[in-house]
Amino acid sequence: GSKQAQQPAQQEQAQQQQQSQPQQEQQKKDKYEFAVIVKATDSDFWQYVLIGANNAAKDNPAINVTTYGPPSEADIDKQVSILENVVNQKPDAIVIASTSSDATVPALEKAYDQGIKIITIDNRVKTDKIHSFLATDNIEAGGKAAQKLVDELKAKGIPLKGKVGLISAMAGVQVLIDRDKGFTDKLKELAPDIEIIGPRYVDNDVLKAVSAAENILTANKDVIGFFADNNMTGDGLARVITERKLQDKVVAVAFDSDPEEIKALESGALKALILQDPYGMGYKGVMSAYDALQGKTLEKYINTGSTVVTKENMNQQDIKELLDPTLKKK
Amino acid sequence: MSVNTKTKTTLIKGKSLSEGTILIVFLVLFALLSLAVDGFLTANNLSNLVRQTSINGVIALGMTFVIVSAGIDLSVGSVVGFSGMFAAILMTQAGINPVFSIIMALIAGTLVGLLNGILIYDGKVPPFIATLGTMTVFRGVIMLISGARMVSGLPESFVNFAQTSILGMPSLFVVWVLMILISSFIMAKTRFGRNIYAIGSNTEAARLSGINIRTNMYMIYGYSALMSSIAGIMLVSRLANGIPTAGGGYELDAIAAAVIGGASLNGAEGSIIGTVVGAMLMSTLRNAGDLLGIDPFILQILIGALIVAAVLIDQVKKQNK
Amino acid sequence: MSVNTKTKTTLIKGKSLSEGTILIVFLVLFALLSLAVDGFLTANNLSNLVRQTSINGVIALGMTFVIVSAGIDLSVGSVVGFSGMFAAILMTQAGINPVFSIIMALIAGTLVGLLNGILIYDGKVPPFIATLGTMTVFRGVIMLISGARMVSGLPESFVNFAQTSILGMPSLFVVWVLMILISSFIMAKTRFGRNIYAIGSNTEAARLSGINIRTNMYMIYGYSALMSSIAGIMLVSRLANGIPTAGGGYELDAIAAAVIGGASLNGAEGSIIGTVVGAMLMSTLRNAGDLLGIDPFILQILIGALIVAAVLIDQVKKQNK
Amino acid sequence: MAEREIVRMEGITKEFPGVRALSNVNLTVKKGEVHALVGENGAGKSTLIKILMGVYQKDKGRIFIEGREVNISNPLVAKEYGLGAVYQDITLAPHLSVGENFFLGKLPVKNGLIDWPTVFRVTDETLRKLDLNIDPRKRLKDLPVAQQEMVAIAKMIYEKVKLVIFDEPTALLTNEETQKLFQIINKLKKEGVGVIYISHRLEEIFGICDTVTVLKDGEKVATVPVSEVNEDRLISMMVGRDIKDIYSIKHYDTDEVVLEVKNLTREPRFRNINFKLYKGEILGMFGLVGSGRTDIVRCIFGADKADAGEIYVNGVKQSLNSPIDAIKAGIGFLPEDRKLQGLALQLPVMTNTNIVIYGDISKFGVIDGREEKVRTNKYVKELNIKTPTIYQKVKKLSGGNQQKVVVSKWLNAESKIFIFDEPTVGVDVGAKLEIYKLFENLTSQGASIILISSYLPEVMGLAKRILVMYEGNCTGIVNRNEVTDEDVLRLASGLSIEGNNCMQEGIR
Ligand SMILES: Nc1ncnc2c1ncn2[C@@H]1O[C@H](COP(=O)(O)OP(=O)(O)OP(=O)(O)O)[C@@H](O)[C@H]1O
Ligand SMILES: Nc1ncnc2c1ncn2[C@@H]1O[C@H](COP(=O)(O)OP(=O)(O)OP(=O)(O)O)[C@@H](O)[C@H]1O
Ligand SMILES: [Mg+2]
Ligand SMILES: [Mg+2]
Repeated sequence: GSKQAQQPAQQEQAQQQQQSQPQQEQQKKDKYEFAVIVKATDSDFWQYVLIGANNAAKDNPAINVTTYGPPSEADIDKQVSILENVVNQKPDAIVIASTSSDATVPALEKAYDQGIKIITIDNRVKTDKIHSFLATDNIEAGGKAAQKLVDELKAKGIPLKGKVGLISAMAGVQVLIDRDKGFTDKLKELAPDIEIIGPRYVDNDVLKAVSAAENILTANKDVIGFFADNNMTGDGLARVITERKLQDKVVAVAFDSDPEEIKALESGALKALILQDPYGMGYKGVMSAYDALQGKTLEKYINTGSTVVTKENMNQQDIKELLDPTLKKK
Repeated sequence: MSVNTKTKTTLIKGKSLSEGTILIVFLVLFALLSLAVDGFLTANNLSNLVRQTSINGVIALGMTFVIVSAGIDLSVGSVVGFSGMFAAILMTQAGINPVFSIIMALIAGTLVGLLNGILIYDGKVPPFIATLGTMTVFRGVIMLISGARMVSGLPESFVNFAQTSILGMPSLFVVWVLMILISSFIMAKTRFGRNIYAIGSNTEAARLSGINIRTNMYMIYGYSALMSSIAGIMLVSRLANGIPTAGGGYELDAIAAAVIGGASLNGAEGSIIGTVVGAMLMSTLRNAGDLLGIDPFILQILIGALIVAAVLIDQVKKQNK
Repeated sequence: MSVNTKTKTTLIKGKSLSEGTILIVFLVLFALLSLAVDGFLTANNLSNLVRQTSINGVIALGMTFVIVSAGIDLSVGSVVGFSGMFAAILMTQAGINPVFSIIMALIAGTLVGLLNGILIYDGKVPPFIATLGTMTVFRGVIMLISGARMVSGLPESFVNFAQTSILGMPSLFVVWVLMILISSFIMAKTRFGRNIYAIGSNTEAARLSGINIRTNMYMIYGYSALMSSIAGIMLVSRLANGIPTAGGGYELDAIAAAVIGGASLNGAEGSIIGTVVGAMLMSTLRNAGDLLGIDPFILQILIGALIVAAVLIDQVKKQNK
Repeated sequence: MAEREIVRMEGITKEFPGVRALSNVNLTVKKGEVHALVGENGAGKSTLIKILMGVYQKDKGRIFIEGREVNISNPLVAKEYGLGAVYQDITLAPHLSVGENFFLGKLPVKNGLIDWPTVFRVTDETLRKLDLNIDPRKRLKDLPVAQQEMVAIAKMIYEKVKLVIFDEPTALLTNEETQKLFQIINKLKKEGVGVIYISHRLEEIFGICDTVTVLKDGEKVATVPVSEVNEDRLISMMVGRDIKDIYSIKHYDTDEVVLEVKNLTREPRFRNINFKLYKGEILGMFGLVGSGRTDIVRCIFGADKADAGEIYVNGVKQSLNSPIDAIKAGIGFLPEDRKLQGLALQLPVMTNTNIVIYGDISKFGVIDGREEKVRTNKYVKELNIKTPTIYQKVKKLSGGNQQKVVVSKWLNAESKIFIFDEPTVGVDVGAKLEIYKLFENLTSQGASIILISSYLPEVMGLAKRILVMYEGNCTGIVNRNEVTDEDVLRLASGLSIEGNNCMQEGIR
C-alpha cells in the first residue's frame, strides 16, 4: 500500500514518552511507515523517484510509503516545513531529496536522534546523522557530458574550436551548478580552444530555453555544440535543432530524460543524454532504509551513477528502463 | 481618488498618449539595436523575435481587456498550461483528432475564465484574489490530470503547425496578428469594447446606464481565458509536448506588457496597440541582450529597470505638458 | 469608483467586519483539525506550525501597510532574498560579525523599499509596476553578488538562532510576535498608522490636510522592505544558507494573507490582526495537508479554493446584513 | 484700505490644454467681506480659487496676502497663509471616522500615542457648536452626502482661517443645512474672516454677500457691491443677455397615466408609496436629505429591489429587476451623484452620450461609428455643452457641463419617463434655463418627468404637483396652487398643514 495509516493518539503519546530516551532498541514491526520527500512534485524526474519508492513498497509488503513534496523546487522553505511536519508524525524512516544542504539539518538530526532512519538522496546534506546518502556525482556526470561532446565532434571531424552554448535551467541551484562546473572544467581541459557561451538561465521554462538557443545561434556563427543541464532545457534545445535541421552541424548533449528528449535522441537532435538513476534513488533509498531498520549497516555514500545514453545503446532493455522508469511502474 | 490618478492619460479616439511614448521608445531602441547589434536586423532574427513574442503577446491581449475593465487576471499562466495539457491529453491518451481536441481545450480553458467572472461578479471576490485562487487551483488540476508528467506523442500535423510559415511569416506570428486584429476591432468598434471601458471607468454608472455587468464580466474574463487557451495550444504545438509547468509566471509578463503599453491598473485606460508594443519591447530587450551576450543577471536588471523606465518617461513627458 | 467597492467593509476603530469572519473561519478550521487530525494539536506540531508561518507572517505585516495605503509591493520576495544574501555574504566572505552584518543587511534591504517609494511618489510610477521592476532588478542583483551560488559556512551562532526557543517558543515565532506587536501598535496608535489609512482612503484629501505624502510613502514602502529584510535574515538562519532563489514567489503568499485577513486592494481597509489570521489560515491548511498525507496536488487545489472561499464567505455574510 | 485686504489676485491667467480657463482676472477680498464669485459653468470660478489654494499653478499673475506678494506653490502653503476651502467635490477620507477626518494630518498625540478621546470630544463639541448632530465615530462614507459636506465645513471653521472659500456649498445641502451654513458665514464675517462664495443660486448671493465678481469665459466682467445690482442685472452680466422668470415654462400634462406606483416599500428606507405620473406631467418630489426620495426612484428604475409594491408603466405591470428592464420600459434616470453614478469620468463625452444606446446603433455588436458621432454632436449642440471636442474626457469638463452630458445620455435614449434626481445641482442660470426648456420640450413631446429637488423654488416653480417625503413616508401630494412654501416645508418636516388632507391622490 502507499497511503499512510493513522496512528491512534494513544500510541502517539506513548512514542512521545519514548522520545526522552533516544536510541531505543529497534522493535520489529510488521508494518513500517516511510516518508519519501522529494524536491518538487512538478517534474518527470521527481515522479520517477516516486515510482521507484512506491515500487519498493510494493515489492516489500512490510513497507508503507507516503510521498511529499512542495509544488516547486524554489520552495525551499516549504520543503523544510514539510520535513518538520513529517518528523512530527514519527514515521519509521525518511527518504529525502533535500533542496538545501543545510536547511534540513536540524530537523533531520532531530529525527535521527528519535531513532528515525534517514536516507538522503540526490543532494548531500551537511550532517553525519544520516544512515546513507545515494546520489549522482553531478560534477562527474557533467564531465561525462563534455567528454561525449568532444568525442562526437571528433567523430564528425569537426575541429575543436568555435563555440559551445550552455543552457542552464535555473540560476542558483546546487546540482545544476555542479553539472555546469563539471562540464565547463572538463571541456576546457579537453578542448581549450572552444569558447563557452553562457550559461543562459531560463527559469526552467521550455519556451525560454527555445529562445535562448535560438538567440545563441543567431549571435554566433560558429556554434558547434550545446549542453543543456536538465530535461526542460534539453527539450528546448532539441526543438531548435530539429526546426533548424542542425543535427549534422551541431553536437547537442543534454541531461536527464523525458519523452521529448528520447525522441530527440532517436532523431539525432540530441547526440547523447546523461542519465541519472532517479528510479534507483527512490527504490534503493526505500530499500536502504528498510535494511537499516533491520539493523544492517549501510554505506555512508552510494553513487547511483550516471549513464551516457546514445542512439546506439538506447534500445538495450536496461537503458530503456533508465530512460523511462514508468515502464517499471507497478 | 487614488494615487494613480496621476498616471492617467488622455484617451482620444481610443488612443492614449502613453502609447505614443512607448512606441517612440520602442522605435528608438529598435533603431539603436539595428545599428549596434550584429545579427539583430536579419530576417532570421526578426522572425525569431516575433515568434518569441507571439505566445506571450496573445495572452497580453486578453489581459488588456481585463485591465481596462479595472480588473486583473493572475490565472492566465495556469490557463495556458491547462488548455495546452488538456489538448495534449485528448490528442494522445484519448486519441481524439487535433481540431476537435483544440476546440474542446479552448472551451475548457474559457470556462476557467467564466469561473473567474462568476467569482468576481456573483461572488464579489476581488479579481486579484479570485484569479489568484483559480491560478493555484488549476495548476493543481494540471498536475492531477497529467500526473505531473510531460505528455508527448502529439500528432505530427499538430506539432508541425508551429514550424510552418504562412505567407512567409511564422504561423504563430500569424495567429498573434489575427488575434491583435480581432481584439483591437472589439475594443475600438464594438459595443462590448465600449462597455469594457465604461465598466473600468465607473461600474455603477455603467450599471445605471443599462449595461449588463454580469454578462460583460463573464465575457471579459472569458475572453482573457480564451486568449490564454489559444496561447496554451500555440505553446504545446511549439514545444511538441504538454508540459505541466508550462505557463508558470506568464501573468507578470502579460501584465507588464499591458502596463508598459499604457494600460492603467485603475481601469479605463489602455489599448491593444499599446500592449502589442509593450510586449514587443520586452522581448526585443531579451533578444538583444542574448545577442550581445550580456551577462544574464545584468540583462535581468536592465529589463527590470526598463519596465520602470518606460512608465517613468511617460510620466515625465506628461508633466512637462 | 470601481468594481471593488462592494468588497469594502465597515471599519470601526480600525477593525473591519472581515476580520471577524476570517477569525471564525480560522477557529472553526482549527477546531475541526484538532478533532480530526492526529498529531495536529500537539505542542510539537503547534510549534512547527507557528515557526512555518513566521517568515511569511513577517512579510505579510509590511504588505498590510502597503495594501492599506492602496498600494502593492511585489518586490518583497526579492528583498527577502537580497537582504538574506547580503547578510550571508558579509558574514562569510567579508567575515563581518553577525550582528553588524544583520544591521547592514536590514539597511540595504530597507533602501530597496525607499527606492520603491521614490519611484512611486516622485516618479509617479504605479506601485504594481515600480515594485515589479525592483523585484526583477533585485533578483538580478542577488544573482550578481552571489554569482548565483549558494553561500554557506555561516557562523554557528547565527544558524542556531532559528533553532532555539525563547521562553519555550520558537525564536522565529518570537520575532514574528514582536513584529506583530510593533506593527499593530503603529497601525492603530500612531499618526503614521492613521496617515496610511488616510492615504489609502483619499490621497488627495490627505495631501490637502497637510499630510506629507512623500515622507509617508517612503516610510510605507520602507517599512514593507524592512519587514521583508527581517524575514530574509530569519530565512537565512532557518535555511543555514544564503540561497539565491530564496523568497521567490513570497509576494503572492503575503498578499493573500493580507487580503484573506480583510485588507482591500483599494486601500483603507485591513488590519494587522486580520493579516496574522490570514497567514495562519494558509499555513494551517498546508500543515494539516502534510499531516493527513493529502496528495500535494489536491492540497494545492484546496488551498487555492480556500483563498477564494475565505473572501467569498465574507461577502455572503455582508450581503445578509 | 490695504491693511483690511486679505487677498489680492492680479492678472491671473491659466490655460489647460485646449482651454483658456482664465485670462487676466483680478480679485480682492477684504476682512469681514463675503465676496460672491458668479458665472456660467466653465467660466473659471473653480479654477481661480484652486489657483489661490495652490491646487493649480497660475501661468501669469500675482497673488498678495495682506499686502505681501506670495508664491502659493501647493495647498499646504495656502493653508499656512490661513486660507481654507470647501471644494465642489468633498475632499475628505471616506473610510475614516468623522473625528479622524476632522484631525486629518494633525491627530493630537499624547505620550506618542494618538489621543482618541480628545479627537472625538473636540469633534463632537465643534459639531455641536454648529448645531450639527453627527456621531464623530461614524465612518464618513456611511453618512449622507449633505452631512459629509457639513463635516467638511465644520472642520474648516475649526481650523481658524483668515479666508474661507465655499465652492457651491449649497448644491448638496437642503434648506435646513443651508440655513445653518448662512449662520456660520455670518458668524465668520463678524469675526473678520473673509469669505469667497461661489454659487449658482442668485438669491443666496443677495442674501449673504457684500460684493460680487462676475466671470465670463475666463474673464472678469465686473466687481460690484451686491447692493448696486439686482438679479436680472447679474444674470445678464453672467450670460451676456437678459433672462427673465426662469420658471415660466409651458405645461403639457394630460389625463393619461403613464406610471403608477402602488404600495412601494423598501425597508428601512421608505414604505407604502403610492402615486401616479401622467403623460406630459412634471411631478415634483420634495423632502429633506435622507427622506427617501432617491431610494424610491432607484427602486422604480430597478437599481435596487423593492420589498413590496407594484409598478405599472402604461397600465402594464412591470417587474423591474434591473436598470435594463427599466430602460426597456422607457425610463431614464439621472442619479444625484453624477461622478459616482452618472458618468464614466475617464471616458470621452462621446462614449458617455451613447452609452445607453450602443445596442441600438450597432449591428451584430459592431457600432455604427458615424451615427455615434452624429448623435454626440447633436446633443453637444442642443445642450450647449462646452467641450473642445467630443473626444474630451468628461472629467476635464466643468461641473455643470458634466451634468449636461448625463442629460444628453437619456435624451439620446429617447426615454418616455425621465427621473431627474437633483438635475440642476451645480448648473448655472443659463444652463438651468436650458434644462427647464428641455423639460418643456420633453413634456411637449409627451414625455413625463419626476423631478427630485432639494431646492424648493425649483420644485414649486416647475411642478404642478409635489410629492413630499418625510423619513420614508409620503406626507402628501400637494397641488402647488393650493399650498405655500411654508406648507411644503411643514410636510417635509413631518408636520401637518391645516385644512388639507393631502394623502388623497385626486388632487388634480
Ligand atoms: N484639469 C483640467 N484640465 C483641462 N481643462 C480644465 C481642467 N479644469 C478645468 N478645466 C476647464 O477650464 C474651464 C473652467 O473650469 P472651472 O471648473 O473653473 O469652471 P467653473 O466656473 O467652476 O464651472 P462650474 O460652475 O461648472 O463649476 C472649463 O472650460 C473647464 O473645462
Ligand atoms: N440617516 C442616514 N444615515 C445613513 N445614511 C443615510 C441616512 N440618510 C440617508 N442616507 C443615505 O443617503 C442617501 C440618500 O438618502 P435618501 O435616498 O433616503 O434621501 P433623499 O431623500 O434622496 O435625499 P437627498 O436629498 O440626499 O437625495 C442614501 O444612499 C441613503 O442610504
Ligand atoms: Mg466649478
Ligand atoms: Mg437623493
